Amino acid sequence: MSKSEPLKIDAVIDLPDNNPKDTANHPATQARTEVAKRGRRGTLELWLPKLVVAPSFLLSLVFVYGFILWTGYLSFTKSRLLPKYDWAGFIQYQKLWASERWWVACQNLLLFGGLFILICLALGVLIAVLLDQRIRIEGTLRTIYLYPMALSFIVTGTAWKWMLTPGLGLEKLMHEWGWTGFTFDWLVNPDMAIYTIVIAGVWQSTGFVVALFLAGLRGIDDAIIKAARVDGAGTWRIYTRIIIPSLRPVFFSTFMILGHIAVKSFDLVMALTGGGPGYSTDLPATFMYTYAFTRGQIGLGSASAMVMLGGVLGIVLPYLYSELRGKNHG
Amino acid sequence: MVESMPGVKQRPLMRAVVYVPLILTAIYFLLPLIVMLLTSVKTMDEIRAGNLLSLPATLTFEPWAKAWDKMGGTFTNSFMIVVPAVAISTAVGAFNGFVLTKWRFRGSELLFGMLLVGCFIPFQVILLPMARTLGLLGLAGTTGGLILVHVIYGLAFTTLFFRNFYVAVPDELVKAARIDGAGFFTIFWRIILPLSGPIIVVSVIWQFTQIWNDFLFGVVYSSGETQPITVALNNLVNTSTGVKEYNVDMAAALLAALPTLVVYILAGKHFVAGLTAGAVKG
Amino acid sequence: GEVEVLHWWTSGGESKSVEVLKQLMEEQGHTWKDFSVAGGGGESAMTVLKSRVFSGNPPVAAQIKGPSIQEWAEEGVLTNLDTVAARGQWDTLLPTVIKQAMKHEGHYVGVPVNVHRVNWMWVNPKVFEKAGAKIPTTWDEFTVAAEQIKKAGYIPVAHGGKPWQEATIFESIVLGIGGADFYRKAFVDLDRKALTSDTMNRAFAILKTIKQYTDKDAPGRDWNLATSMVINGKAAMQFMGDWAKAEFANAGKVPGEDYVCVPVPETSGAFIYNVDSFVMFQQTRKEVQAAQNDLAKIIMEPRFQEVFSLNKGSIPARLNMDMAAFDRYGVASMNDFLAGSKENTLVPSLAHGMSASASVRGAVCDVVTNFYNSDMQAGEASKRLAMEVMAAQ
Amino acid sequence: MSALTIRNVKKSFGNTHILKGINLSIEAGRFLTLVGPSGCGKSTLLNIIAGLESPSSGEILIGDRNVNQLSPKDRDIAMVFQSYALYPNMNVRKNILFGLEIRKVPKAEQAAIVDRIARMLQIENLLDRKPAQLSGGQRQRVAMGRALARDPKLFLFDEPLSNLDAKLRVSMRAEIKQLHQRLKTTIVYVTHDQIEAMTLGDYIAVLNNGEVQQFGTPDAIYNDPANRFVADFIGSPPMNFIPCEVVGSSSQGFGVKMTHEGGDFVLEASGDLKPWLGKHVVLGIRPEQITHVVTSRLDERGVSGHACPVHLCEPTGPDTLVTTSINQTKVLARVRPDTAGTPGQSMDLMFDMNKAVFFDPTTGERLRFQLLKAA
Amino acid sequence: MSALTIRNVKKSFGNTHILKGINLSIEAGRFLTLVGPSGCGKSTLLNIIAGLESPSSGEILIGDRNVNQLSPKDRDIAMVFQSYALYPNMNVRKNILFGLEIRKVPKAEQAAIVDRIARMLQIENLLDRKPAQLSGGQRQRVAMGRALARDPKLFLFDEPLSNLDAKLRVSMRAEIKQLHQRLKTTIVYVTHDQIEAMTLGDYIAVLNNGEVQQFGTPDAIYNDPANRFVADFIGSPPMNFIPCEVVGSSSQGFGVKMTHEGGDFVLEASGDLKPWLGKHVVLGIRPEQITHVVTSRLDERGVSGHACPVHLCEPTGPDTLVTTSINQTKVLARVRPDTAGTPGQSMDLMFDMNKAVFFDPTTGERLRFQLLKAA
Ligand SMILES: Nc1ncnc2c1ncn2[C@@H]1O[C@H](COP(=O)(O)OP(=O)(O)OP(=O)(O)O)[C@@H](O)[C@H]1O
Ligand SMILES: Nc1ncnc2c1ncn2[C@@H]1O[C@H](COP(=O)(O)OP(=O)(O)OP(=O)(O)O)[C@@H](O)[C@H]1O
Ligand SMILES: [Mg+2]
Ligand SMILES: [Mg+2]
Repeated sequence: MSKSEPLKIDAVIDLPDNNPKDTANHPATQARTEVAKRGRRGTLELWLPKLVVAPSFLLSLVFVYGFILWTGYLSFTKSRLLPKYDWAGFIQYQKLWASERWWVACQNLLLFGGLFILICLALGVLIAVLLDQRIRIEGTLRTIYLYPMALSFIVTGTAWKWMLTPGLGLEKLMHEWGWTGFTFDWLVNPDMAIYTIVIAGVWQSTGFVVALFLAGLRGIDDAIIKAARVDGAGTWRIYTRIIIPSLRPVFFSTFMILGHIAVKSFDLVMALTGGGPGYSTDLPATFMYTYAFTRGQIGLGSASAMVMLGGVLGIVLPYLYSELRGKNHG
Repeated sequence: MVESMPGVKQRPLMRAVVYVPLILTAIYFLLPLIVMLLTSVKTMDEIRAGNLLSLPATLTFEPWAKAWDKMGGTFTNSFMIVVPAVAISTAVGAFNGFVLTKWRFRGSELLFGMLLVGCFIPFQVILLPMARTLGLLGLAGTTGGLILVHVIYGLAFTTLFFRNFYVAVPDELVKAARIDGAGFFTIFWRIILPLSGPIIVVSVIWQFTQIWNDFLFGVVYSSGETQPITVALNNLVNTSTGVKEYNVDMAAALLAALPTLVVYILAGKHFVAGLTAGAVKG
Repeated sequence: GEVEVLHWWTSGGESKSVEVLKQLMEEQGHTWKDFSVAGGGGESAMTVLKSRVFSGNPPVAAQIKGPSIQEWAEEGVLTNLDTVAARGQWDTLLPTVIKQAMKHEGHYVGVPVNVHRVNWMWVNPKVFEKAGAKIPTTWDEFTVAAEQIKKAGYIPVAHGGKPWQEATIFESIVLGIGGADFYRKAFVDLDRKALTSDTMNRAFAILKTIKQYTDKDAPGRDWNLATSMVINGKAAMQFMGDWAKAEFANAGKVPGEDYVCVPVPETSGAFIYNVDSFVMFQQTRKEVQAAQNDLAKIIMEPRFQEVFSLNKGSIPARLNMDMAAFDRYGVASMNDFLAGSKENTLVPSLAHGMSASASVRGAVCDVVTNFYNSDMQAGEASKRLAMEVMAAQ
Repeated sequence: MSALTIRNVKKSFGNTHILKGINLSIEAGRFLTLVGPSGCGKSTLLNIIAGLESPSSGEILIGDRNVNQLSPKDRDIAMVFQSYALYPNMNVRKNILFGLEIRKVPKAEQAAIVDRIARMLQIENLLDRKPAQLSGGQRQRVAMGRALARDPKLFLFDEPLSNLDAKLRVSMRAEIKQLHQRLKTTIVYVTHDQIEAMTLGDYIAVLNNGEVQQFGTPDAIYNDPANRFVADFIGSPPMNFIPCEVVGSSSQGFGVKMTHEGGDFVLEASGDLKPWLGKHVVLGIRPEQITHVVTSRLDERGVSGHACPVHLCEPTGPDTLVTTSINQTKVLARVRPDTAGTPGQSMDLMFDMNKAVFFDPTTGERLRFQLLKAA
Repeated sequence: MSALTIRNVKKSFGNTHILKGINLSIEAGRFLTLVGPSGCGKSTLLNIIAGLESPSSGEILIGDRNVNQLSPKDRDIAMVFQSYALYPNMNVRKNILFGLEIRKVPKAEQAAIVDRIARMLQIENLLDRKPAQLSGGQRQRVAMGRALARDPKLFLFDEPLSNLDAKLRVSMRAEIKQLHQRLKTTIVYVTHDQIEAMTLGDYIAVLNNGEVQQFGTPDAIYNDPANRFVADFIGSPPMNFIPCEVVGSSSQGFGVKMTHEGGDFVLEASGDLKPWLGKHVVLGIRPEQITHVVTSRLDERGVSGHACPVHLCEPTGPDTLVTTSINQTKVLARVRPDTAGTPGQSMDLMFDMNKAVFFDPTTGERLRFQLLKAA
């Protein structure tokens, strides 16, 4: 399971800065010109990798970090329809946290994000484990689980809205099938509407989780399972005690991916409920959009975006840290 | 992975425990597609009369024709955006991954971390600044502008994929090639790229879906004639006046999803295989 | 020149109207570049517009209305249309309220397309007949009638549960029980006293009453589906602007016979207007500037105004039109409009963004829909209304 | 009573027959090593014994009980895997205790066991580490500890030392040997290293091509190989195989004729080679049986000295390997470093025919002859 | 002229000093092996020579030219990697030719080279296979072929045999040796297997802790180790280290006192141990220098026989290792299998002190003494 940390060759690349003296001291003068010539060619080679990543670096610097700063600045202005650049202090943040709707959006994010991640994970792991039992129709099933990922949220929203609309979709179906007492009005019930977003979100994203975990399961060393069986563990215990726990890195990655989907969820809400009934299904992403773009309160929208970003980074940075700190898991 | 154990008979009960939940969940996943398909070939009268799953009495392809009529034109737009954007972001991601794993330099890890943050920023944050920048670049409302946007915000993911994949490729290959006299690009082209099949599949599928399905950038940064298909779909589905033609909506939704569906059905296997090959190492 | 026009009229009669405009423009030798973004009553379109303007690449013209025109003009990005207006004598052709809305600091920056009346109530007389009820003109009568209808097994009020629809009903109620002056004080001047007044409380209470007579599946429903409930005879009435007429017409219903259209109870003399309009964004290219002027001119021409209003169920924005082509409700609307303009009972629609900025409109919608969808008390609602409206300014 | 009996076990994967009828049996407390080239089916056989795979046919008896139908956990075995197979999510302590926990051994007893094992394997300070934080040798010991924590009827070791470097390997080998001597459990031990096989096993089974080539004590395997494969596989540097003609020798016995650049000589055989007189056989003689001349031994029977051309000298440290060529075959001799000759010249080598063996040149089967009485 | 000179090369990763000043130099055409325990910096040094890593300080000269600033491809070297590093996407032919292609060798010449290499390494029939379809030994040969296809100034081999099983290893070792003798190129060869180091190298450099412990011929390294580390590291089974007291011996010389259960005896030293008389030293004597008694050798100087208790006998095949205990230290003797005693009893062992060495008990440094004239 453990892979050896690949050797770093950074030293090679840093060579010119490290050892400028060496050439100077070198006694073989007759070879010097040639060395110098090759040295220049060598230098290009040393710079090439950096040149190759430079565009990405610059793009990210400008288009991610620059824009974050830009938005951050806007959140301290009174910008409305279009950006204005007069410093206004924390007024937008005060407004934000005083806004009932923002609190609802945050609560919704917790509820939706929590459930969405939890159900996706649970269902994804369950399906992956079952799929891993040498199923004959695995290929077909896998495609079925995976295809919703191929659909855009606009499509997902349209389809689910149509199905969940009381009196039209599922409810009608059940009534016609003879279960006349069946009611399913979550979509229109302000207290329950957020759960319909969970349903559609789960439907869309679980396939990806299945794929990730299937990949993880396939990557587990056979011998470990054999060892557990010799140790006397049954299938259930092998999964609960050995396999699932050793998929920790996969859990971790999945959690991150789902988490960011949850935070970024915008299209889905727009397509399915449009934030309603009322603003009962508002999420920070839709909140930000609504204020910054439809209500012409760019300052407030920017403030909400910054808070949102802070939240996301709060989750993501530890992940990045561990990702870059070397492979202490697995 | 858990093979049948000798001595433990494959009891039908056990098999049922495996198959029943699988089939049930499969139905849950399949239902919307079936509903959409069925609805898209029914007439509005039938839709009003029947239920979600009632079979169409008369098959009609008129909704499809209508949907095609309204959106067909934007198909090309989407392809014009998606193909170069996927190609460029995948290529750049591959180069980045290559450098970040095989040509590390001081600060390369930090750079990677920096790029990775790009995966996680909510896109609303950059909507307006991007608009301004595109305007300054003279790319506002053009296909080129959209391609640029998708490349920039796709880079983080493609770099992540390739980097995680290349970490598992032995460094010795690169060393051997350097001794053999190969330079940076030769090594990439001749040694690394031929190994990257699985992860290219992952990256292409991911990017293709993301970009094809994108609505936000599409709607904000396109102009009338460069609109991608999702915007057209939205215009069709989301209008507030006129009679709701669910069959046309569904046909349009399916139409818009067709390329991605095809990609998934054809390459789904390689997607999982590619992930196994290293894309998800925590 | 080439004109790119941003609008959100993508379906039904609207898109037909756009076709007409396109045709007219092309007759003038211009190329029409359609740029439509549907969804959310123009919300998506506004986002796009904002980013386009901000990117320095604004469309030639865009569908914008109400105070937003002033806001955009404030940013200094709109084209001055005074020359066209002078040549077309807009000053004489346009009613005062509309004129005011189209001008910024005395200069024309917008072109009105049509006028919608928001405070209509659409009625299926057959349902009333069957229930033995009388079409209400006051809210007390409404309650009586609704009870009867409910007993008869029909849905009294067809409702689409979206914030803007709830706000639409609410503003009609406010106009009815508070009168035009109160309405203006509350929704135009955003006066705190008015917003927290008893009248406002009563309006909220009536809104809650109406909710009792809607079906439980209403939330999230599109307005046109609600309309079709009235058309089909499932429901007895719907509160909706005159654009609903297109639905009845599409369904082949005969006005006065299959459906009846009356003002919302207690608002008979008053008129909540919703004016669709275009603004032009400053352009550098000469030929495009010429095209802008042509576009403005064409929009104001009777030919377009008529076709457009016929398609949309509205009335032309311009005065002195031949109303022969319009049905009885169109004519009635026109008359009410003219009368209202004299009696000063014309008020701008808040729900449709005519009376206040988008943020205020949003805040009001938030409170109203939140009240409608929860068991909040009316007093609490008006207090919150005032608070949110203040915060949104 | 035999602790483990393998009766005619066959195993095929599809059409590939991996095991073609294995019969083995060992008594309780004995140490059996399975050796054979890579891919010959050693691990497969071990897995079958453990119940991790089921045989295509044949039966496995542990004690007197047929365990074919028993699942691994009911067979009362412990196994060390080639790749260690430590549970990556558990620390060392948990790894060792997992099997006990499952078998519901009382907590107090568990603690005592883990203490004992940790002391025995000197991993006390590693107990809280995760496998990823251990070096190869440490992992190997933990894997061992996991097996030793239990007190099973049978231990199975699958090449437990193959991943270690030479130095560590030697010391681990000694530890395993001591362990077995102390615990007296039955052990089946797979390796492809013949030194391990020789030093550790009470018995060795040499596998090739899915068949047991020979089953016997290390001494028998080394000195009395059943066929050319076994003779070749066991021993490093490997046995010399010299094709040669059988002739009557001087002392009424028989001999084999050796030819090299310098001339001919005859090596006297201790067996009655009459049936093969005049025919060709293959002489198998190990490098250490061709050595520098020790004068005092030259009178021993079957021992003789002959000058041979030296082609190559390879000093390995303790010994020097001298390559010569006889009957057009490369022949390796192992001599004391200070006695080694110079390449290109010739040196006297002493051939000890007492342990030499003969093979059929076509089948590779061992030729067995009656010992001739001493002259 | 020296083909490769390493001058005071140091290398640190952050605060870890991996190489602490390496100085080595070999002439053209010679074979240098680098040995040392795992992690001592062998691969790092090789990588520095190849230009794949740069030294923190110091210089590398190939021929007379300082190559510090040269990139690997300009250094005219070929390298075989520990892990082979075959290009998985290319078949064997392409793998071999890649370096030539890049260097724009004409097509016709390429074909000739690949033919020659394939014949030399006997991989003609594998040329169209991909690496994944090759066995370990075949891969190893391809990796070798890739290096041999070119005609570089310097070959670098990084443990090329470590992944092979014992059998294959022996035969590949011989092949490499022959190759070198034929090609006469300069080779630097890393290994942690001392047998490889001994048999292949013209010179051996023993590395530990980032320093060269000893640099010399195999014979010098084996028989004349510079310190206890070298003595211990080279040789398997390893040298015995017996702490003992220096006493005056019978024959006017000096001896060291040995004590075991059966009594005491003195081993005569060939050196002038006077400075240490009465003090303690560590005697280093290799297992093969403690062996069964060969009567004829007992009269040799420094050779004596003593009865020792047998604790353990380990037959390894060619030899049997007998464990005894002297001065409370475990001592290993290597005897001919048929002479080995029985555990629990005692046997006569012959000690050959001629190659014995002595170490300072505290520093582990070798103690060097003047040879005493023969009595
Ligand atoms: N599931 C399987 N399907 C097909 N062939 C298999 C399977 N498992 C093993 N084999 C084959 O069976 C043969 C024996 O494998 P096994 O693992 O028992 O070898 P081994 O003797 O342990 O080798 P090594 O010394 O390399 O570990 C091999 O050739 C292998 O390729
Ligand atoms: N990039 C690096 N950063 C930090 N330490 C490193 C790096 N590369 C190697 N090392 C350390 O340097 C030491 C020497 O490594 P090297 O690979 O040279 O050992 P080696 O002698 O080749 O060992 P082996 O016989 O196991 O191959 C090791 O302890 C290793 O952990
Ligand atoms: Mg095996
Ligand atoms: Mg190394």
